Amino acid sequence: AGGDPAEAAPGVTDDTVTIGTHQPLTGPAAAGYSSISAATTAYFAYLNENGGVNGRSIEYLVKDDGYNPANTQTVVRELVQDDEVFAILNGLGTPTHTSVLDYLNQNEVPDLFVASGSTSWNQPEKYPWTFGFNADYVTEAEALAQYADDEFAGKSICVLGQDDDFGDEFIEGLENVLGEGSLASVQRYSVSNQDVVAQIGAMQAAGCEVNMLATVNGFTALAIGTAAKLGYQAKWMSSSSGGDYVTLAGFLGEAAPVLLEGFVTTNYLPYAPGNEWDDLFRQINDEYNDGAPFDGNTVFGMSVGYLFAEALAKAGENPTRQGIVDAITSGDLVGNGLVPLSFGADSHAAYKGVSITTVADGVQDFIGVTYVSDGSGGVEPFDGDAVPLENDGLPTS
Amino acid sequence: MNHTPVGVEPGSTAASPAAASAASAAAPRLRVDRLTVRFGGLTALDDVSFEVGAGEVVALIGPNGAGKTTVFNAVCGLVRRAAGEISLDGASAANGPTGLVARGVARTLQGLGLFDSMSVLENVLVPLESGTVRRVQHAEAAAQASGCLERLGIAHLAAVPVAALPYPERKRVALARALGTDPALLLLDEPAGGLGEDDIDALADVVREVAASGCSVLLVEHHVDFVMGVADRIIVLDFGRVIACGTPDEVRADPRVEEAYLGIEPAA
Amino acid sequence: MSAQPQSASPAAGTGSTATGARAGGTLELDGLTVGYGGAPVLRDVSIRVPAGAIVALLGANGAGKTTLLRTVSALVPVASGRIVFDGVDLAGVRVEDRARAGLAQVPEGRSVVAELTVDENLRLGGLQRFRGRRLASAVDGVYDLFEPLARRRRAAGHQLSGGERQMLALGRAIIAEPRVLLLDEPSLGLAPRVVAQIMAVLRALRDERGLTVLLAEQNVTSALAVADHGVVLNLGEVVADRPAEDLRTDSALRHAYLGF
Amino acid sequence: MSARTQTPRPQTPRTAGPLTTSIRAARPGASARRPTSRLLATALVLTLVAIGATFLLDPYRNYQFALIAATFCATAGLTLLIGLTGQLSLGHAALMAAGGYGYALAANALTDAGVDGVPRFVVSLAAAAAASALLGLLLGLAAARLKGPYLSGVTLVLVIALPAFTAVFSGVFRGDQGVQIAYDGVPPALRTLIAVEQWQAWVAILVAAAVVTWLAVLRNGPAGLRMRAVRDDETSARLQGVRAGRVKVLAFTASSIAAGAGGAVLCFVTQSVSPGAYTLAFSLLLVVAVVIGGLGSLLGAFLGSIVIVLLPWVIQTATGALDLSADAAQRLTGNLPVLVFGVLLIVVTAAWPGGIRAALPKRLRTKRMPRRGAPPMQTSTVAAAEPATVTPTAAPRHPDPEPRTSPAAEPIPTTTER
Amino acid sequence: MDRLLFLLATGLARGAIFALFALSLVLIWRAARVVNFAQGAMAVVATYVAFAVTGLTGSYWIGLASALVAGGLMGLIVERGVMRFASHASPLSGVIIAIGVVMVLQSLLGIAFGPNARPMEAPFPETPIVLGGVPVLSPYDLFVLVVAIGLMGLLALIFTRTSLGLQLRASAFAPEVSRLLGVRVARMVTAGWVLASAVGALAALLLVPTELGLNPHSADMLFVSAFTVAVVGGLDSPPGALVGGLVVGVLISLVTGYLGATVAPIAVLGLLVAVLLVRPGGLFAATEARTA
Ligand SMILES: Nc1ncnc2c1ncn2[C@@H]1O[C@H](COP(=O)(O)OP(=O)(O)OP(=O)(O)O)[C@@H](O)[C@H]1O
Ligand SMILES: Nc1ncnc2c1ncn2[C@@H]1O[C@H](COP(=O)(O)OP(=O)(O)OP(=O)(O)O)[C@@H](O)[C@H]1O
Ligand SMILES: [Mg+2]
Ligand SMILES: [Mg+2]
Repeated sequence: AGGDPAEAAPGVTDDTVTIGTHQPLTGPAAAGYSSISAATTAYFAYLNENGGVNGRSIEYLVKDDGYNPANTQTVVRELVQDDEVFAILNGLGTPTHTSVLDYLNQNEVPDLFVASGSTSWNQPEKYPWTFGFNADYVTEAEALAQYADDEFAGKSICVLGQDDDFGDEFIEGLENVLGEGSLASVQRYSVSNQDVVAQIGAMQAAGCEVNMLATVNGFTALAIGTAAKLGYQAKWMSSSSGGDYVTLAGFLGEAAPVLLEGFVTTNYLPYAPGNEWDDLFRQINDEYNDGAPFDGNTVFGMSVGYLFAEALAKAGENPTRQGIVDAITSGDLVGNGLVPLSFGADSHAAYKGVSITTVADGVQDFIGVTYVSDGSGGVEPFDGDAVPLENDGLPTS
Repeated sequence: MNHTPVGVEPGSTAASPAAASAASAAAPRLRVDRLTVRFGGLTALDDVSFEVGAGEVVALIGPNGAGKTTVFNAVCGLVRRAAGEISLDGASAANGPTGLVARGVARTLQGLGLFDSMSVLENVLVPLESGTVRRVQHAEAAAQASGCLERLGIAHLAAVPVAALPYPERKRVALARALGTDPALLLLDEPAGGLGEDDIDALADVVREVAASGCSVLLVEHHVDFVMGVADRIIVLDFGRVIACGTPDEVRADPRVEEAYLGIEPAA
Repeated sequence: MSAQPQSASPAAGTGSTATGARAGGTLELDGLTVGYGGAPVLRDVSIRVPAGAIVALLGANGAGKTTLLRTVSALVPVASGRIVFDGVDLAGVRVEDRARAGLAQVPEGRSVVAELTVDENLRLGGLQRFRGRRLASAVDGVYDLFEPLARRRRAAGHQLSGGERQMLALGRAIIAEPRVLLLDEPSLGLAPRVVAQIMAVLRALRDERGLTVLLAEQNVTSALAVADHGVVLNLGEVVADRPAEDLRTDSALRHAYLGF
Repeated sequence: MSARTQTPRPQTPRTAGPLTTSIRAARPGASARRPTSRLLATALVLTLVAIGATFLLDPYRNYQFALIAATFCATAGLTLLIGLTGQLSLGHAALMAAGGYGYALAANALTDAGVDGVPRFVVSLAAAAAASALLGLLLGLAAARLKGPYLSGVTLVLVIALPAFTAVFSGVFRGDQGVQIAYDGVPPALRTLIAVEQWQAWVAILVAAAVVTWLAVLRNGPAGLRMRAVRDDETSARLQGVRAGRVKVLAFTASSIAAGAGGAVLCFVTQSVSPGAYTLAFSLLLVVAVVIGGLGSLLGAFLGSIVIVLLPWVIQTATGALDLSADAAQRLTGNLPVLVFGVLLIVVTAAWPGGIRAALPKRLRTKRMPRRGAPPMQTSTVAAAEPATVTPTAAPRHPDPEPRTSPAAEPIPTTTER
Repeated sequence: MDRLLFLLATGLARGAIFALFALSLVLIWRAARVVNFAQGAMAVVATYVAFAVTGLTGSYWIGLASALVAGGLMGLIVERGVMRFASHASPLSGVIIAIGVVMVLQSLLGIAFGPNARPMEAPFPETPIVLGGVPVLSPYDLFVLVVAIGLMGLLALIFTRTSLGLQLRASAFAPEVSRLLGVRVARMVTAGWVLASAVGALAALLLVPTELGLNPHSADMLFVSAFTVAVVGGLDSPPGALVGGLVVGVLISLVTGYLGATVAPIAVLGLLVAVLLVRPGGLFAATEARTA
C-alpha cells in the first residue's frame, strides 16, 4: 500500500475517494452517538455538491458495529478488504476501535481521527497510521480541575466516573492537578445499571460541593436528575463526552433549564451560538441532514468531515495512503478548533487543549477560559485565537 | 372400607425376619432390617424387615400406597432411609444415592423408564456401558446385550427405536435391560401390569428361569394369579408395615390379607 | 355426586339421586376409520353404546382400544365415519366442548396433573359442573369413595403411588357427573380390592343414574363381570359384539375371541 | 407385536433355555457401533475439502470462513450439550471468552518469554482449553443440580457478569479494552503461497476439525450413550448404574472446552479478546444457530454458524444497496438486519422445528455423522415384517404411567440425529 | 447506619420494580411454561403507547391505563400470532421464537423512533421523605412498592383461590388432560399471556421514570434482573418473585454502595449460585418431584 503515486491508491478513482467508518447505530450505545456519522455524511454531501476535493467526491461508508468489538473487526475488514476503502475515518469507541488498531496498522490503512478521548491513539511509534481527534480525557480533566481550583478554591471536590478507561484517565487528570488523594469521594458507575442513587447518595453524604463527571450524556443527566430527586445541590462539571446541553435537556425534560444552570463542561470545537462555523454547520444540517436536531454531535461529526477534507486536499492531486499521513504529520493542518491542532511527526493527537463552557439561562456558551496541556501533568492558560471560517468551510489545497 | 392398620406388631411372628426367611437358604442375598422411610409427615415404611434368599422369588404385595415401590426405592438408594439397614450378600449399603445399583441389583420401573431416543439395543447397552455396573469391553458389552435380546425374543427389534414399539415389547426391553448385567438381585415393579394373559404367562416363565439361574427376584405385582404362580414367598405390606408373610397359599388364606388387599370378588 | 354427605356406601356416595344429576347418554360410532398416518389403526368400526349401559371394549395389546377412546374425545382425528352423541354428530366439536357436554374420559396411564395437589386435581375435574360449596361436597364424595386419597389430599400428584394416581384419575372423571364415561384400563396397577370396588361403583352409577360407560380393559374377567355388553377388537376391527353374558359363560366363544 | 394375532407369538422366550447363563457366550463381536476409524476418515476428508476451498476464496471470505469455523467450535459444543443432555446453556459466550482470555494471556506470556510461531499457538490453545474447562467444570457442577430455566438463569447471569469480572480484575483482563496479542503471521515456509487470511482460515479449520471430531467420537462412544440416557430419564439412568451427576459435569466440561477452543481461534484471528465481544446477544445467537441448524446435530451446528455469521452481512449489504434518505438509511442500516433476522428466526422455528438440517435431502444429512445402531440389514428385515412398529415418527403410544412433571422441569426433549 | 438505611430503602424501591416484572415472567411461566424473553420488548412497546397517550391527553393515569391495555394486547398478539406456532415438543422452540420477537420489536421500535431516549415523568414526587435526617423512600417509591405488593397478593389469590387460577395452572401443566376435563386451554393460555404482559408493561412503565428515559432498550436490563429474581424466588411462585425482587434490589444497592457498581453483577451471580445450590428450584420451590 501507499508509496507509488503512479498507481492509484485503494479507494481512489478519478472522481471519487471512498472511505469508511464503524459506528454504533444499534444497541444500547446507539442513543448517544448515532447522529455523528449522519452529520459527517451531511458535511460530505455539502462538500461534494461544491466540487469535492480536487474534483473527487467523497463516499462515506458507515457500518454499524453495535458497539461490539467483534462486529467492529468484521465490518472494518469488510471495509478494507471488500469495499477497499482509502482510509478509516472517525471509528467510534475505545474498546471497539482498540480491537482494530493492530489490523489497520499492519495493513497500513490510514486510521484517521478516532472518535474517543483515549490516549491510546497517540502512539506514533507503535501505531504510525492512527490519529486521534478528541481532546483526551486526561487533558480535559486537567483543565476542569484547574478551573475548579481557580474558581472554587477550598470546596470539596468529588468525582463520578465510568468504570472503564474513560473514568480512569479522567481521574488521573484530576489528580495530576489537584494532587493525589485530594478528591473527597470517588464513585464509579457501570453502564449496565441505570441506577446511580447509591453513588449520588454517597457523594451527598460525603459533603461533596463540586462534582466532576466522567460520564456519557445519559449518565450525566441521570446523575444530575438523581441528585435533584435527593434534594442535593452541587456544582456539576463534566467531560465534553457527556456535556452537551441539547442532549442533556432531551434527557431531563422540562426541568432541564433549572437543573443545568451553571453546569460546566469543556469543548474544543466551535459549538456556540453566533459562531460562524456553528452557523455554517446549522445550514448544512438543515439542507443535507433533514434538519435533524442540532447538537454537539452534529458539530463534532461535521468538524471531523472538514478535517478529513482538509487533510485530503493537502495530500495532493493524487492522494495516496502514505501521502495523507504525511500531510497530517507535516503539521500544516489547521482544522476548525478553538485551540491549534497538535499533529506533527511525534504527535498523533489532534487537540491538546479545551475551552470551558457554562450554561446560563439555558444557553451553553464559552466563557473565554481556555487551557492547553503543558505536557507535564498540568495545563496552562491559552489565549490564542480560534480558527476562523474560510471559504465556506471548503478546504483548499 | 376402613384401612385401619391391622394389629401386627413389629416383631410379631408373621413379620419377624426369622420367620420371613424361613423358606430361604442360610445366607440371604438381600436383607432388609427394620427399614423406616418418611416423607414429611407420612411414614411410608414403618420398621419393615425381610430377607430374600439366593435364587428365591419373593413377591411384595399390598394395597395401593402401602409402600411397595418405596421399598424398591430404598434398596436402590432413591430415597433416604430414616432408619434401618439394607445389605446385599452380607455387605450393607450406604444410605446415599448410590444404593445397591452398582453392586449387582437391577430394577425395572413401574413406568418402564426406557430411553425413548434410543434403539432397543442401545437401551440394553446403557447399564453395560454405564461405567459402574460391570467393567466390560465394548465388544463384550454388545455381545452380551444382543444375547440378552435373543433370550427375550426381541433380537430382531435391536435397531428399532423403543418409542416405536408396542407396549408389551417395551416391557420386554425394560426386562432385557435389567437382565443384561447378569444381576444378583432383580427387582421387578409391576412387571405384568398392562399385559395380556399370553404375555403374562411368558413373563412368568422368564421369572422362573432367572431364579433357576441363581438370581434372586423381588417383585411387586397386583396380578394375583401371576404372583401366586411364580412367588416362592409373599410378603404383604399395608400402611408401610408387614402384615403377613408366607407361601402363596398361606397368604391367600390369611383373613387380614383378604380384608386389606384382595377384597370381595365382584359378583358375576 | 352432589351434596350427600350422609351417604356411606360407595354406591350411594357417587350415584347421587339428587335432582339435577345427569342421566346417561347414548354413544354411537358409525363406520369409524382412524389412523396415525400409516395404515389405519381402526377400520370401519361401528359400536352402539345405549344410554345406561356398560359396554366392555376388549382386545389384546395394540388392538386399538386406546385409539378408539381417544378418537371419541377428539384427541385423534377421524379419517372417516361418524361419532354421534345423543343423536348429535360430534364432527367439529372440540375436545373441551365434548367434555363439557358430558363425555368424560379417564385416559390411559394414570394421567394426573403432577404439579397440582390431589384436592386441586379433583376440583379441576368438578369445576365445569359445580362451584363453591357444591364442588367441595362433590370432592368429599370422592374421598369417601377412595379412602387412600383422603389421606393424601394435600400431596402433589407426582408424590402419589401408581394406584393412588389411578384412583385420582377416576375420581376426577366421575366427579362432574358425566353422561358417558370412557375408561381406559382403569384396573391397571390397582389392588384387586380396589378393582372390585371400582366395578361396583360403575355398576352403582349405572343403576342409580343411568350412567353410560365404555370400558376398555385387559382385565377381561372383571370387565365382563360388570358389563352388559362386550365388544372385541382385533387389529382395529370389531370381531365380536355380544351381550357380556354370552362372553362370560360361553367358553367356546371366549376361546374364539379372547384366547382363553 | 404379538398382539396382532391371537395365536401365541413365536418369539416368546417360553422355550428358551436358562436365561442368564449363556448370555456372555452369545454372538461375540456383534458391536452396534460404527468404527471410529470411519468417523476419522470422514473428518479427514471434510477437513481437506475445507482447506481446499480456502484457495477459491478472497481474503475477506477467508476471514469470514475463519469466523464460521471458530463459531462452529462453540455451536458444536453447545448442540452436543443441549441435544445430548438437555441442558440449555445461555452462557456459552462466557465460555468462549474464557478460552479467548486463556489464549490471549498465555500468548502474551509466551511472547514475553520469547516464544512465537506455532509453538506459541499450540501452548496458548492448550491454555485456552484449560481455562474454559475449568469454568465449564464449575458450571457443570452447578448444572448437575439444576434443571431447565434454573440452569439457564445461572448461565445468563454469568454472561452478564463477564464485563464486571474483567473490570474488577482489570489488572489481568484489562477491563472493557480487553487483551491484545501480538500478530501471528503466515509461517515463513508458506509466506509466498498464501495470504494471512487464508492462513488464519486454515488454523481455524484445523482447530474446528479437531474439536468437532473429538466431540463426534465422544458422542459415538459410551459417554454419548450415557448422556442420552440421562437426558431421556435421569432416574432410570441412575438405576442402570449411570452416574448422572458425573455425566452432566462431563458434558458441560466437554462443551465448554469446545467453546473455549472457538474463543481461542477468534482471539488468534482478531488478535484481541474483550468482554464487549461476548455479550448476552451473542450467547443467544449461538443458541439460535444451534436451533435453526437442527438441535443435536453437528451438521446443523455448522449450518447455523454459517447463518449467524453471514446473514447479518448479507442483509446489511442488501440494505446498503437501497437508495435511502440519510435519516432513513441510518435507522435502517442497523435495524433492518435485526428485523429480518428476527422474522427469519420465527419463521424457521415455526415452520421447520427440526431446523435447516431437517429440511435438507436425507442423503446429505446422514453422511456426516454416523450414529449408533444395528447394521441397516436388520432394520430392513423388521421393516418388511412389521411396518407399523418401525415408523420412527411414532410417539410413545402407551404413556408410561409415571408422574409427568412440567416440561421444563424435565430435561428438554430433543431429537438426536437419526 | 444512616448509609445502610439509605441503601436499604433505595434497594427496596428498585427491588419492587424487579419484583413486579419478575411476577410477569412467573405468570407466563405458569400459564405456558415458557420463559418469555420477549417480555421486556413487549413491555417497552406498551410503554411507548403510554408515552404517546400521556403526551396527547396530559394525564399520567390515562397513559397508565393505556399501557395496561396495550400490554395485554401485545400478549394477545404475540401468543396468538406467533407463540402458538412453537412446537410443544420442545420448550426451546418457545424461547427461540421469543428471541425472534425481541429482535423484531426492538428493530421496529428503532426504525420508528430512533435510538434516543425520551424522558418520562413520574406521577408522584421522587424526592425522598427524610426520616431522622436520612432520606428514605420517595412517594413514588412507595407507590411502586404498594402496587407491587398489592398486585402480587391479588395474583396469588387468583392462582390459589379461584377456579380461574386452577384452570390456568392446569392448562400449563397438562394441556391434554385439562382439555379432557373441559378446560378451554387455548383461552387459558391466552389469558395468562394477556395478564402477564399487562403486568410486565406496568413494571416497565414504573421503571422508566427512574431511569434515563424511554428507548427501545429500556427494559433490557430489567428483563435480565427480573429473570434472575424469578429464578431466585422460584419460577412458579408469585411470593417468590416479590421476595426475590426485594432481595436482589437490596443486594445490588448494598454492594454498589459499599463495594462499587462494578461488583454488583458478580454479587448477583454469587447470590444466584448460592441460593440454587441450597434450593435448586429457587427459594419458594415446590416439593421435589418424585421420580420413581
Ligand atoms: N417421594 C415421595 N414424596 C411423598 N410421598 C411419597 C413419595 N414416594 C411415595 N410417597 C407416598 O408413600 C406412600 C407409598 O408409596 P408407594 O409408591 O411405595 O406405594 P405402592 O405400595 O408402590 O403403591 P402402588 O401399588 O399404588 O404403586 C404413598 O402414599 C405415596 O403417596
Ligand atoms: N401415536 C401413534 N402413532 C402411531 N401409531 C400409533 C399411535 N398410537 C397407537 N398407534 C398404533 O395403533 C395401534 C393401536 O394402539 P392402541 O394404543 O389404540 O391399542 P390398545 O388396544 O389400547 O393397546 P394396549 O392394550 O396396549 O393399551 C397400535 O398398533 C399402535 O402401534
Ligand atoms: Mg408402586
Ligand atoms: Mg391402550
